[in-house]
Amino acid sequence: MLKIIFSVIARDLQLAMRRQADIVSALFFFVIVVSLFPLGIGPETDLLRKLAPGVLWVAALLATMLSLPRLFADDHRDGTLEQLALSPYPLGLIVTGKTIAHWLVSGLPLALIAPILGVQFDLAADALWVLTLTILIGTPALSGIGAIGAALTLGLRGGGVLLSLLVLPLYIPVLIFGAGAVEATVSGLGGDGHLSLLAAMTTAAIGFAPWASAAALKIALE
Amino acid sequence: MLKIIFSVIARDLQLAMRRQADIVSALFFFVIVVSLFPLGIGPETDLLRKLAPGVLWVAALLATMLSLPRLFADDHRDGTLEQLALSPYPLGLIVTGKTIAHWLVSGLPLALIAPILGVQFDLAADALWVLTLTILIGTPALSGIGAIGAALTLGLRGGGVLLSLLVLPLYIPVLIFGAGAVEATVSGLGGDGHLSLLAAMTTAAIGFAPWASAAALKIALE
Amino acid sequence: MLEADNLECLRGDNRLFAGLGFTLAPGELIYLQGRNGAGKTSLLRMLIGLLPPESGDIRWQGESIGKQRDEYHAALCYLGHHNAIKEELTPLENFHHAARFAGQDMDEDAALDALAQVGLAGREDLPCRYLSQGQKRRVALARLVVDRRPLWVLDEPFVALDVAAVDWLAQIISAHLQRGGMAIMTTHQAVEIPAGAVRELRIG
Amino acid sequence: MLEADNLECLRGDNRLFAGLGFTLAPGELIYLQGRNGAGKTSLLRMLIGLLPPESGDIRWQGESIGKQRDEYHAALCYLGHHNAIKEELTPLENFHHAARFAGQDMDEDAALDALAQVGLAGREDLPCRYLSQGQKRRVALARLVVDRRPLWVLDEPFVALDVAAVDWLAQIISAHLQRGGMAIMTTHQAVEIPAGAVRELRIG
Amino acid sequence: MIDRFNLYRFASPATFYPLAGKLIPWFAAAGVLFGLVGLYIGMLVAPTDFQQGEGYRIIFIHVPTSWMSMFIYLVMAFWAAIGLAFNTRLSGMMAQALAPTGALMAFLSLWTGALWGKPMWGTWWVWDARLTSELILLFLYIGYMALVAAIDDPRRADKAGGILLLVGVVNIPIIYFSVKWWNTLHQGSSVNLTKSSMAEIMLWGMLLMALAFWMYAIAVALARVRTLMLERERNAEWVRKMLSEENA
Amino acid sequence: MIYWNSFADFLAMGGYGLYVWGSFGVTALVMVAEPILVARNQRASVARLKRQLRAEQRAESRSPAA
Ligand code: HEM
Ligand SMILES: Nc1ncnc2c1ncn2[C@@H]1O[C@H](COP(=O)(O)OP(=O)(O)OP(=O)(O)O)[C@@H](O)[C@H]1O
Ligand SMILES: Nc1ncnc2c1ncn2[C@@H]1O[C@H](COP(=O)(O)OP(=O)(O)OP(=O)(O)O)[C@@H](O)[C@H]1O
Ligand SMILES: [Mg+2]
Ligand SMILES: [Mg+2]
Repeated sequence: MLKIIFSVIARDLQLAMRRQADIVSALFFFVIVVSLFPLGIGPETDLLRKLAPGVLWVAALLATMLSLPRLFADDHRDGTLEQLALSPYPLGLIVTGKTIAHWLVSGLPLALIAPILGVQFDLAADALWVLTLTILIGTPALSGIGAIGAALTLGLRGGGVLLSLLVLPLYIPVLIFGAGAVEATVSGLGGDGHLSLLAAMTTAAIGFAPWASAAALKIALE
Repeated sequence: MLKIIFSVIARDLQLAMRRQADIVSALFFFVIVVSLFPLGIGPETDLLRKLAPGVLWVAALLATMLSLPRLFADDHRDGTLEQLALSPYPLGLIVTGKTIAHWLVSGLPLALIAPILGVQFDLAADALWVLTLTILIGTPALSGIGAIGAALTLGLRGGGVLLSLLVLPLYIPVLIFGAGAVEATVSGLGGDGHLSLLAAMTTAAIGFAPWASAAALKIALE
Repeated sequence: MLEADNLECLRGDNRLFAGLGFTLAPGELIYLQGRNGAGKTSLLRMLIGLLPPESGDIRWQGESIGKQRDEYHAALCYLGHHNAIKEELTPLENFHHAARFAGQDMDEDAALDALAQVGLAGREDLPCRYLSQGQKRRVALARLVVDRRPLWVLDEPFVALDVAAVDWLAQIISAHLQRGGMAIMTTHQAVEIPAGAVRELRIG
Repeated sequence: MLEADNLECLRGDNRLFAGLGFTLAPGELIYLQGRNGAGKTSLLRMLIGLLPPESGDIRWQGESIGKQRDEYHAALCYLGHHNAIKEELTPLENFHHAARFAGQDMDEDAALDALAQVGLAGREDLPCRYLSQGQKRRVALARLVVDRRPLWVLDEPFVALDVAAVDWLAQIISAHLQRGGMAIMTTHQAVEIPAGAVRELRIG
Repeated sequence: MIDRFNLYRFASPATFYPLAGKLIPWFAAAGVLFGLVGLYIGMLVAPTDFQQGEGYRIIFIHVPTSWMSMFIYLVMAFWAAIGLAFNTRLSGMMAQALAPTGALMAFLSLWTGALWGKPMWGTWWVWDARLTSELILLFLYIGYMALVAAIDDPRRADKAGGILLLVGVVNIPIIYFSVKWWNTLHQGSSVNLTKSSMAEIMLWGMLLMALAFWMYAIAVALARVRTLMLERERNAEWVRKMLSEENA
Repeated sequence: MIYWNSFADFLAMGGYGLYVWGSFGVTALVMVAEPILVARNQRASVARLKRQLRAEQRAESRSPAA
């Protein structure tokens, strides 16, 4: 059980390392989108501080989303996905591995760099900490839900835009609780409630989403 | 000269009509991103009004950007791009046609729907008008610059994210003047200066960018 | 033993075949023939359970394959039109991952041995991107050297191979049949399999 | 007259060919041969100016093709591995667009006529997505019926065609040569071109 | 005629590779020397700044890195233009070899600037024109490196990267002025880069440090271009000969 | 000649020690790391190319001179 998950993670990480561009690009997309907002809105520190959680979260969401189309597409094109579907392990476990690898490559780096970007928005230390925490807890849910969308749109024309169309509505709860936790902290209300809801959603997504993705993949392979 | 441009525009529009998904998705992405912000930031009207120009502009920019990867990719895959490169007209003219068609499909609809979204952010009538105008004037520059990025990343692994990495920094002046014009109007300073700079940038982009794209396309075809 | 009963295949508006049935016993090879687009790949994908047949039934050891997916997959080795290798990884890495996903862990020596057998000695550490088409195919085929699963499903395995490699692969398939394995394969080339009971099946 | 002098082609680390030269005069056909991966497609792409040669020179009517790009393109008709048709558009629309991009406007009747000649009568208004592989190839070939440009460069034009269509295309090429046209083509099939001076060129 | 011949000889990898190898130690030594003297003057001799206290000493890194980050981009664009115009092999490699150093300089400029801003302005970061354009410059570097890394064929990579560099270099002034406009129109500049007339000794320290960074960048870029050259020309006669000679 | 009174003063940088040394430290780190990385890449390249060359020569010498 665990072994196949680890094998998949190891392979996907190895691939990401070989390609390099993969990791760096999702991260820099995040950085760039976040940096665009002050440019669009103006440099007033007070205003920016208020926006920070929302902007960072929306950017994290978009960055994750943009890396989704390739989650299964490469394996699909070169026939690896067929082989994975034919392995004697449940496809859901394999998708779990791929989802975790996706998060390690596209979610975790966001959490690591978020504090630096938060500083650009002049966030206080505790808010920075909560922000990092929410992104750390929330992005696995984004990867999990996103995997379902990626599996559903695998091999379709215009799949990329279709994928965002499918996935964004499902991302909204994560966004609301993620940004909400930071705002609550900034305004002194305490973000614990939000955080535990976020954690609950992530747990549910990680447990449930891979099986939905696996079902969708089987359809895509027909 | 003009004839070949019109032929290219006519064909691309015909294709977009046949596919439908193309037009609808860019528009929907725009709408969804704009609607995410109030969710991420909270419902305070004053705050939202201040944000409106920036958010709408960043969303327009992202929506345009997401439709870029397919600008040349389809023609590349099925061999049409080679035929276009071999036609007895300068490739720059053909790219001009494709850029204009891209704008008609992905920029113009944004300008048309922007006032409605602006109302959601409680913008005043004159600001709405300037907002629409800036998006109308600014998006052609986005299409033009974006075409360079699309041509440079044509056929590359992970092209989509790479494309955004290349193109977003170059979009920044458009964003600043676009959002700046609206903000200046809102704050009563008058956005004429910004608007004329925006128009100048668009003119330059439309005139110059297709030739850079054409050069990049020739490299991609080697 | 693999049995197919009364299979029907619809793609879009076309009925590719209907009423197709056969039995594949240990030591037997079915040689699937038909023009391009006749439905050979579609049939193979039905047999491995990726494409549900419009009607009809496929049984492995007497039981429908849908009801014992994981067990069936553990008994099955499929090689498709695509090589299922990653261009960024080396042959050795690709081989390891493939073995692991098939549930068979492999020590370094056995892996190097298999790669040497398919003529990739000296290229184990070169990213597959730099390999030729035929060498890429060989990386995928290296799995067959060590594979002991009873049922092989091979879709045009000889494509892109040179003459020596075709002979080598025919030997490998023969050995598999002599061990009591089963195989079903398609190919447009005429290839002689030296041992085992070879049967032709024509569709379309 | 097309002249190539001392051409050299490098792809990645491989030198595909070097010192290759030939002259193609009106009424002549060069039949390019070589194994897969020998560099045939690469050579054709050099000749049409899409791939700059590592060294060597290509001249059209005595002048280097790099210096007269637009004029050269106006004299050149290229048909590659890909059909360059849009699946969403009908054969008629595809044909019109292709003609327009080549700088040749076409009235409706001439277009319908050309499509009928390639056996697509009755399918002019069906999106190409629904056409068979061979019919898609025919949509691309329909251009040759009306094309009067002197130089044809054809990369495996016979692929996916049935016997009747192969004969028809051979006739079309002969007619082109008899009109004083030039052609250079590759193919793995053995096809007899009834008229014109046919020469073989082998690479790799 | 003789000039031309020499230039081409110089630009050919077979000649340039050993030449670069010989030059690197000299540039490195010059860099260390200038750096030590600059640091000595800047850190030990120069007096304090009456407005900023000792914090101003960051200037001895901040300004040289800022200059280098902009200058290296210009040099890369120059090589790109040469490469696109004359199709020389060396120029693309030069541009590629400079990029990581340029990106590092941009990063260091941002880093030291942020560390300077905290004590001086009370914040790590403001969206000021100069700062913002430096950030965008860093993105341009990264975009260039990502593009070049994504293209397998080095000649294609050179050309595509060259186009990007030229487009970018046209944009840098536009970006700078747009940000400046946006910023100053919007609100009175809350930030004043203090332009205290520097003591002569400080100026000397800064110039020496700038020279040191310059030498450093040249040395590193030359070293990197050697690696690139070796990889690209691995099948060329001179590389094979050199490798087998070193073997013996 | 030397401006500082004591080494401790020098380290404290008039209260700006963290910022000044933060800047200099990271810069020094980067400027030491980059040349090391470049040199390592160069050595790795040379080693790999040599290995490939040797392998090729061995293959050539083994193949029958046809
Ligand atoms: C992250 C923050 C910063 C960035 C990205 C940045 C960027 C730059 C750049 C690009 C330059 C060179 C521009 C030119 O020479 O015209 C520069 C120069 C300079 N910066 Fe900064 N800077 C930052 C923070 C600061 C701070 C906080 C101060 C001082 C309070 C400062 C003081 C200076 C000075 C004095 C120069 C030299 C100006 C000249 O020679 O004209 N910078 N900086
Ligand atoms: N969605 C679809 N709509 C209509 N027809 C389809 C669809 N999908 C597949 N087909 C048809 O089904 C057939 C699939 O054939 P298959 O791939 O099984 O052929 P094959 O015998 O393996 O051919 P080859 O020898 O070329 O590999 C083709 O004729 C194809 O046109
Ligand atoms: N970037 C590259 N790096 C290394 N080798 C390459 C690269 N691009 C192409 N090649 C090689 O160059 C050759 C290209 O051959 P080309 O497509 O011209 O062959 P062909 O004669 O047309 O073959 P076919 O008969 O299959 O169409 C192949 O051997 C391929 O492996
Ligand atoms: Mg098949
Ligand atoms: Mg070919």
